[in-house]
Amino acid sequence: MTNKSQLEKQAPDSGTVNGPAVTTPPAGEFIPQYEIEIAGVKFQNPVWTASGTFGYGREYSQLIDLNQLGAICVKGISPEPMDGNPPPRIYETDSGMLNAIGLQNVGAKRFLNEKLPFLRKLKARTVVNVFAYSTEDYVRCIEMLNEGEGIAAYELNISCPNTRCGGIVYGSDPKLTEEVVAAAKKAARYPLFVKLSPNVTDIALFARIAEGAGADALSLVNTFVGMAIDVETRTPRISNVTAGLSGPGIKPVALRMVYQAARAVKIPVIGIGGIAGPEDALEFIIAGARAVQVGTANFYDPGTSIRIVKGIRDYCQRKQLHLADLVGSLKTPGK
Amino acid sequence: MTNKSQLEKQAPDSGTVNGPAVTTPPAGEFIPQYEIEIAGVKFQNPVWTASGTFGYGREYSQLIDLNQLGAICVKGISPEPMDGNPPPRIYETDSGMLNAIGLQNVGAKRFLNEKLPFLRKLKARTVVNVFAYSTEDYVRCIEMLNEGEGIAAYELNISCPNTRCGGIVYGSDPKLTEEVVAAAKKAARYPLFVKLSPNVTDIALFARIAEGAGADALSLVNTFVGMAIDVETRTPRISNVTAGLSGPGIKPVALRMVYQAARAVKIPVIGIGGIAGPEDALEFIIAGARAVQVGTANFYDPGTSIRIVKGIRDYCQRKQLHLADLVGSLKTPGK
Amino acid sequence: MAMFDETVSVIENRPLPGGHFLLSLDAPRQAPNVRPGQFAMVRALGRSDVLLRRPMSIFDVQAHGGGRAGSNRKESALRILQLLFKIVGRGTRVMADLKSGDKVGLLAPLGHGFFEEEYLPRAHESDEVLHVAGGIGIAALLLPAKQLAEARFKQRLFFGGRTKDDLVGINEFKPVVSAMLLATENGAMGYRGYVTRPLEDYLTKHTNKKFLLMACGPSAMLRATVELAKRFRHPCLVSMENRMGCGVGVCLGCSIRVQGSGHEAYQRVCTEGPVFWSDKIVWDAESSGLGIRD
Amino acid sequence: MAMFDETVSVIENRPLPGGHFLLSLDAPRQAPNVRPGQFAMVRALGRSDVLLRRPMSIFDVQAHGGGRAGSNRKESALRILQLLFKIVGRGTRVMADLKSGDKVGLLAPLGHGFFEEEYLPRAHESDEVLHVAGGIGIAALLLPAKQLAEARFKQRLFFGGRTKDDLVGINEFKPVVSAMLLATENGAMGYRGYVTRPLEDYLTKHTNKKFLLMACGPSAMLRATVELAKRFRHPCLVSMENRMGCGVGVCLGCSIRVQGSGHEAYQRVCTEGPVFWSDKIVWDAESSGLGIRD
Ligand SMILES: Cc1cc2nc3c(=O)[nH]c(=O)nc-3n(C[C@H](O)[C@H](O)[C@H](O)COP(=O)(O)OP(=O)(O)OC[C@H]3O[C@@H](n4cnc5c(N)ncnc54)[C@H](O)[C@@H]3O)c2cc1C
Ligand SMILES: Cc1cc2nc3c(=O)[nH]c(=O)nc-3n(C[C@H](O)[C@H](O)[C@H](O)COP(=O)(O)OP(=O)(O)OC[C@H]3O[C@@H](n4cnc5c(N)ncnc54)[C@H](O)[C@@H]3O)c2cc1C
Ligand SMILES: Cc1cc2nc3c(=O)[nH]c(=O)nc-3n(C[C@H](O)[C@H](O)[C@H](O)COP(=O)(O)O)c2cc1C
Ligand SMILES: Cc1cc2nc3c(=O)[nH]c(=O)nc-3n(C[C@H](O)[C@H](O)[C@H](O)COP(=O)(O)O)c2cc1C
Ligand code: FES
Ligand code: FES
Repeated sequence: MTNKSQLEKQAPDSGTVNGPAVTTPPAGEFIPQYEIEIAGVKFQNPVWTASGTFGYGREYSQLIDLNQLGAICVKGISPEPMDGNPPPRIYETDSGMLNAIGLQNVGAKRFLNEKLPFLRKLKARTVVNVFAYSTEDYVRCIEMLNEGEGIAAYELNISCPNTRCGGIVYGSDPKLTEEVVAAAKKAARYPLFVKLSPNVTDIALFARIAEGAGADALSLVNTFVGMAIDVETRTPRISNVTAGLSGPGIKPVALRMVYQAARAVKIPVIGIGGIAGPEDALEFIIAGARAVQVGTANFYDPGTSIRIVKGIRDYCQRKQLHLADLVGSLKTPGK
Repeated sequence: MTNKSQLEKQAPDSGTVNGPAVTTPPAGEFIPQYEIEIAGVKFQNPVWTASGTFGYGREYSQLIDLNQLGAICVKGISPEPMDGNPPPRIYETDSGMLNAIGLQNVGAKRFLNEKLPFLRKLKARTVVNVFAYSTEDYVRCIEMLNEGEGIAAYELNISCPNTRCGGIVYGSDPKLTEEVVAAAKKAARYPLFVKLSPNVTDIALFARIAEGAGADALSLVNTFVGMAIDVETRTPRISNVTAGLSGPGIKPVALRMVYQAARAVKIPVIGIGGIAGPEDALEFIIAGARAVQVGTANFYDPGTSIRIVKGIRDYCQRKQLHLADLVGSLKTPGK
Repeated sequence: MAMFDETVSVIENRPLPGGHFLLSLDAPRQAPNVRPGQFAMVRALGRSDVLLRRPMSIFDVQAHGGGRAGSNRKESALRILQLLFKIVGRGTRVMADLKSGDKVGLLAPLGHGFFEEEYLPRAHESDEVLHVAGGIGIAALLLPAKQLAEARFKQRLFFGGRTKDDLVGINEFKPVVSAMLLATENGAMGYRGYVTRPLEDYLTKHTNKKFLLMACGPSAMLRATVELAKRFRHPCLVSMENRMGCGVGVCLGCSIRVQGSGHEAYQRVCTEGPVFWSDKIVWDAESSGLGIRD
Repeated sequence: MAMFDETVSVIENRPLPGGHFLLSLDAPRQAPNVRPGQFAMVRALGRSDVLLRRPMSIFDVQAHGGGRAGSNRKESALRILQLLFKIVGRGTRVMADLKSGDKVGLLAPLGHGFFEEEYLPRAHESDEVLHVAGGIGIAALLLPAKQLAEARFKQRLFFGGRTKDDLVGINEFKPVVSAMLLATENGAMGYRGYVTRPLEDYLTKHTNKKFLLMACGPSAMLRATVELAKRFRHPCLVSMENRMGCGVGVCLGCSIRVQGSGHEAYQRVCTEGPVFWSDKIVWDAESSGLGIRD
């Protein structure tokens, strides 16, 4: 949904899903490579779905071919089930949406029993987003999840309020970030991705801290803290008062942060934030992301991720480039 | 441009400007008061235009009645004239725009000679946005401007790169913020407003620092640092690579920051960010802003500020409330 | 549960009084799969400012050429999906601009709906089914009423609105219900006042009868209806509304507070609903997410 | 400089080959005030995703009823303002959807324009005025050409496009210029190759003559044209393009690098332009902001 180039003209914005199957080019032609590897795990392509926007995968299986995705990041899992916030939980804004779901989820145990078996059978990898209110609970959650087979990686969601420290958010405190990443890494049987909060002054600082504490990759960004008010009743639009902003409106800021983070660390970076089409995904990749995640767009256009898979293929084919050649290939003026 | 209520139905989104003149209600009726006072300066209403989006006022005099505005914040003035960044300087994003003008401006001297005389004659107050690369230059700029008559206040723009400290931005460093605000306050003949950067982890912290250092009011937010990439050429869309994001897309985050800042300090707060209609302005006021500034909306709909003046009047009339009753009147659940 | 996400064409977008529209969409894959009580998510294409889809009850499904869906609803000839909506904000304003031939994104059918398994047995226990609609809530009740009419149930519609322009869709109900009781706040049509007054009168007069109530409308009306159902001890189904992000159960944005605790404290309107037994819901504005229409 | 910001009605939006449209707007206050070389800022109403207005040259102004603007351009009967545009992105795509009766925001007329004071004297010094247009750049040249035709200047149009579908607006030029030299990259119409080749041939053949060049088009074409003007020592006016935020001189988003230093190093296309003497511009892609069309 950003400016359209040649690319978008070929794949117009529409409600339809699952474009024509990609045909193998005739022998001798240039064959772009899209597979990526992060911390030893292979993903068939760089297009993933973001945590909290794709359920546990099965919900969208009727609408798109899950086997065409690189990975599915599941809704944040806490050690115990959580009930979440009272409604209203969401609100639409200009080119974005606010959400304060409150991390309603089935908990680690039911996830392993009820959700993982379905996910394990897919060609798309399963990335388990992990969430807790204390370092001990993060570790406990990971230890519970370690029992599961077929998890590609953990994605540590450190952008949530930490009750232990009186409302301070893990992801905006350098010390807490270091502590929780190091502890999680020690506990984790699978590679550890750390999902960074954008609500910080210096994203490069947090990227380096997470890297230093053992993160295998970084995913960013999570939502921006925002708010909306009903002027007729003079009450907040969301029961939680503040809420997380996502969607195309935040893309420019998310992209800048991915660019800065990718230059600050050596580990792979996964780009997230307002991605709604192939061109958006390519911007993040060119800025330095090795993979991207589609979030809010799943809600209004479930076919987005598949359209991006196809769009990236077309682009690489047209430009005669492998995906790896694109990552971080932004040409900047001499500065 | 946000969700429409009764309010917006009365004043539909349109390209026309200068709605019907507001008539005085018959005697005996409730007469809402819209005047506000900040640091002893009276403004006829809380609707101002934001720095960098309204030139030096005169440019829009053909399109709207400047005398209906509360104040005009002029383009950032530096001690010497500045030439700005090479193009491209702007780029449209979803519900927003990126700009990296590079603070092209005529300098303090020419401002006093060529621009101020026109502004001084208006009923709208003149707020002079001040910008420099070092504390000394901020002070020098203010000292030059002190010579001018008819300035209502200075607005210290501390969200710009500080060359002295190697690219660190004043507005995201607590120490530098304190230093420059204190120095500016000491130098200033007129009240000092401090314009905060939203690119920080904890806006309340910066609000308190500015207050402590002597600010008479706070205006927030300035633009969010963002970026966009042309995937065909793999170059940045803006020559400066990163740029400031403004417009309706950022409103939820700006609103949250104004809410937090207003609760953190006792001095007045002026709300800015994505305001495009009466309802947006009212959201900021209800969140705690004593005045608001219209920025990007001036570009695509020059009549916005006048429409907001009228919309706030209609709302206060309908709700039988004075503007002062509205400021910070958000009802939140018991938390 | 066969749902489809497709770009479909507008056949007609008929303006009705009071800012209402009857939108007919050509949806050959979706229309035949609709069950009473289900809804659709409609997307304005080609713009990102009105980002999310808007949930709309499926008002009716019809055969090609506008022929009414007869007794064999499942037949493949069903291809027109109708939505009845009212302009309340920018999403519905964009929908109002749709013209014949325009395209929209249609994700449908969605929701659990009035399952045959669940509500037919209870209907059989009753002497009459009472539909209670407030304003555009009427849109959720036509398909259930039609199915009950096919099964020869006795039905009665209580329908209230602010003004008479709010009483849309009456013609469609005429053939399916045996009686209609209308109410407007200003009395311009039917009873003067809230629709729950004639409902209360009727329930008071017929305390010996067994009713099944089905309600959809603004939350104040729903609450009053549910109160009456409770007082007179009749089972009551409610079709709930809430802001929706996805419509398919993944965003958890539409959850409302239900009886139960811990992980059971919330259910999704889009997946476990939109139709619930009224005693399942916690009828408290703060915790139920209701009030978005108040 | 009388400019107006108004909501105006679309009279017609005529599709032309190659994704071009001729948009006629009913603008009784704006049309009579247009001078050759000026532009308009067009706003899609009711949406925030396509936020900014789009700058468009004023192709033509006409009297009510489509009558051509005759010799008395200033007469009040002028009320139709025409834009000739090409779909290149989402803003122009939204404009392409406009139908007769739709409303748009029109801020016009804008820009310094080909001032009588400035270009007529130079035109008088020349034997012939040569218009050089690349693609949709043609839209900036019709009104100047018409005004020169009224003053009985000899004029010639060099017009190049990628394909023959890019050569729009030729019919409007026929009555005003004495000759037209067309070029397409594939040779489907006129010369095969860039339009600057026939231009170079012409200048080479007529080194004894004095020309005034007026050019508008993609930056590569402009640069080549300006090179030729310099080589053959003819004065050259260029109508420049750049992304625009406001169109009225306040955002400083449209500034391009010009000869001069310090505060004089940049000028605004919307205010000091869009028409400049070619030697005023710093013709370097990096510093001039050109290249957005390349
Ligand atoms: C299952 C379901 C079925 C529905 N069926 C119909 C129908 O058949 N016809 C019809 O006209 N409307 C129906 N609605 C309501 C409809 O979805 C909203 O009116 C619409 O989403 C408002 O969008 P908007 O952008 O025009 O208004 P907004 O600008 O988003 O809001 C305007 C007002 O409507 C309220 N609102 C916003 N979203 C919803 C929502 N999802 N549900 C209820 N109120 C909301 C807002 O709080 C606000 O007060 C249904 C809602 C649900 C959940
Ligand atoms: C003074 C002036 C007069 C113009 N006159 C006409 C005209 O008469 N007819 C016409 O069709 N076009 C004209 N243009 C160009 C027109 O403004 C752009 O084509 C339009 O803004 C692109 O908007 P979009 O959203 O469709 O494309 P976008 O999605 O914004 O961009 C598509 C492509 O167009 C380029 N572009 C974007 N904005 C501009 C711009 N302001 N100028 C040049 N290129 C741009 C982008 O870099 C990109 O390559 C004029 C531009 C200016 C500055
Ligand atoms: C409704 C909703 C729920 C979300 N839940 C989670 C979550 O459980 N864990 C997490 O790390 N991020 C969560 N996110 C954040 C997204 O994964 C993503 O980082 C963010 O939305 C930005 O991407 P987008 O703009 O593409 O949506 C959620 C986002 C939304 C909109
Ligand atoms: C083109 C442009 C130039 C700006 N120049 C300045 C400036 O000189 N000084 C300043 O303090 N803010 C400047 N701003 C920031 C605005 O004053 C305002 O804080 C910001 O745009 C957010 O408001 P908005 O979303 O309403 O535009 C500029 C913004 C834009 C878009
Ligand atoms: S709307 Fe997303 S879970 Fe119900
Ligand atoms: S477009 Fe804003 S100054 Fe020219």
